[in-house]
Amino acid sequence: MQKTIIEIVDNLNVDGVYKELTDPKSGGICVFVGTVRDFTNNEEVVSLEFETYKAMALKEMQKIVDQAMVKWNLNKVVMRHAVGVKEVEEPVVIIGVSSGHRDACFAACRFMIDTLKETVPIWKKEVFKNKTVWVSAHP
Amino acid sequence: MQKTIIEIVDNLNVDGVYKELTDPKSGGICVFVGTVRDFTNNEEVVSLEFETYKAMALKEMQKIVDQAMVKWNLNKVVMRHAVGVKEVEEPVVIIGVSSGHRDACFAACRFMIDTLKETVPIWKKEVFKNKTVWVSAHP
Amino acid sequence: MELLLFGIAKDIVGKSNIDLSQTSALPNSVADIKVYLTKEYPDFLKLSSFAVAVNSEYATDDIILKDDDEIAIIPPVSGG
Amino acid sequence: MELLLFGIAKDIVGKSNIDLSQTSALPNSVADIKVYLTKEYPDFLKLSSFAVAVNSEYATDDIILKDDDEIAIIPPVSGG
Repeated sequence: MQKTIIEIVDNLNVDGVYKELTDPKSGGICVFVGTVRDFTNNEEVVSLEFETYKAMALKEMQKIVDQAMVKWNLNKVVMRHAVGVKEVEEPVVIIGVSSGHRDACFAACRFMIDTLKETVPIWKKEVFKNKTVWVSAHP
Repeated sequence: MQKTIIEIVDNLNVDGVYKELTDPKSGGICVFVGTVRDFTNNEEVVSLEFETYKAMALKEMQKIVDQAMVKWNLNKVVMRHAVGVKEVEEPVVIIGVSSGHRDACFAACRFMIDTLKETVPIWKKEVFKNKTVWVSAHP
Repeated sequence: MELLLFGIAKDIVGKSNIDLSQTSALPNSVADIKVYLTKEYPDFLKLSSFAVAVNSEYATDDIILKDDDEIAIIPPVSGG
Repeated sequence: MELLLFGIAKDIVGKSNIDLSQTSALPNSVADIKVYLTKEYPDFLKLSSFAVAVNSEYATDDIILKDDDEIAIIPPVSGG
């Protein structure tokens, strides 16, 4: 089993991720799944639409994973983001980390989702009943 | 689907946990899985054996979950611990948290595993090739 | 009055429960239980600590015991 | 020299790429790209910010462009 998996996919399979992260040297596995929430600022969300500059996004994801692997001495990492239309309750991103002790997997998992949101060229459009909004585009 | 699941079981099914945690009000799901590591202090581990005072353990687990639900306003929680003999790479505990935003699910998940390790009457015996050790029993 | 034993406490005593009604003087409080155990089984003094639960709740030393209480010795826990 | 557009940048320009060789003066640097865009499409000035990537790496304003570079406009990202 490879140590790191970095992917942009149309559909996320969350259940398979645990198998990708088990490791005899690991005592802790931390998985974060970002999902589509039904309301944003009291407005009902119909769906989210994700698009990406894929070649660059994969490079930026790789940088984040490389940095975390070294900093926290991780055993395995999965970073997988979905693109396309996602409806309420559907998963859009999975960050999975497997490490010797739990401090490292919690800290690395949090670092990776926070940094992904800051640097990886993926864009999210919120679709409401009467309008669409590119998230974070405007001040 | 019930909001909280608290169980002590013989075998943990990790893959099913995501389904138990999805919620239309959730934007983040954080899952911690504790697994059996191959070495402790450079000694090869054959297996871990868990036993519990079940009636009391379930009460203490409930207290932790109740506290976290209120403090972080969580949508769903799963706390499930295994007992019996567990081999290297097998899961022994799952803490799953589903919340509106990721701050809450990370913080609550970490609080719950830390507190479980401090207060819930479950005992772990490390089985090495030539000896067994009740973890934390002696100074 | 029965005392439940778990983990290393079970190993120290050599069984999973003790019938306290067989002892010469019935313990009156949680503190008495601790005195009884460390006197009869000095290996309890070697533990990092141990707690007593009464009716499946952690109990402080001053708690007075009733005949039908479920009492348990809780050596240092190590779940997770 | 082609400019790739994503997210709101695509909406502002109305297409997913611009052929810069059709423009009157080819941009020389990343800074030139930003000047060109905000002049031709003033809605770029309303964005929180936007970055430019050259060959799929974030590029600073002083980077000089070559004819075969892949250039992309990166409006504020919002993955996760």
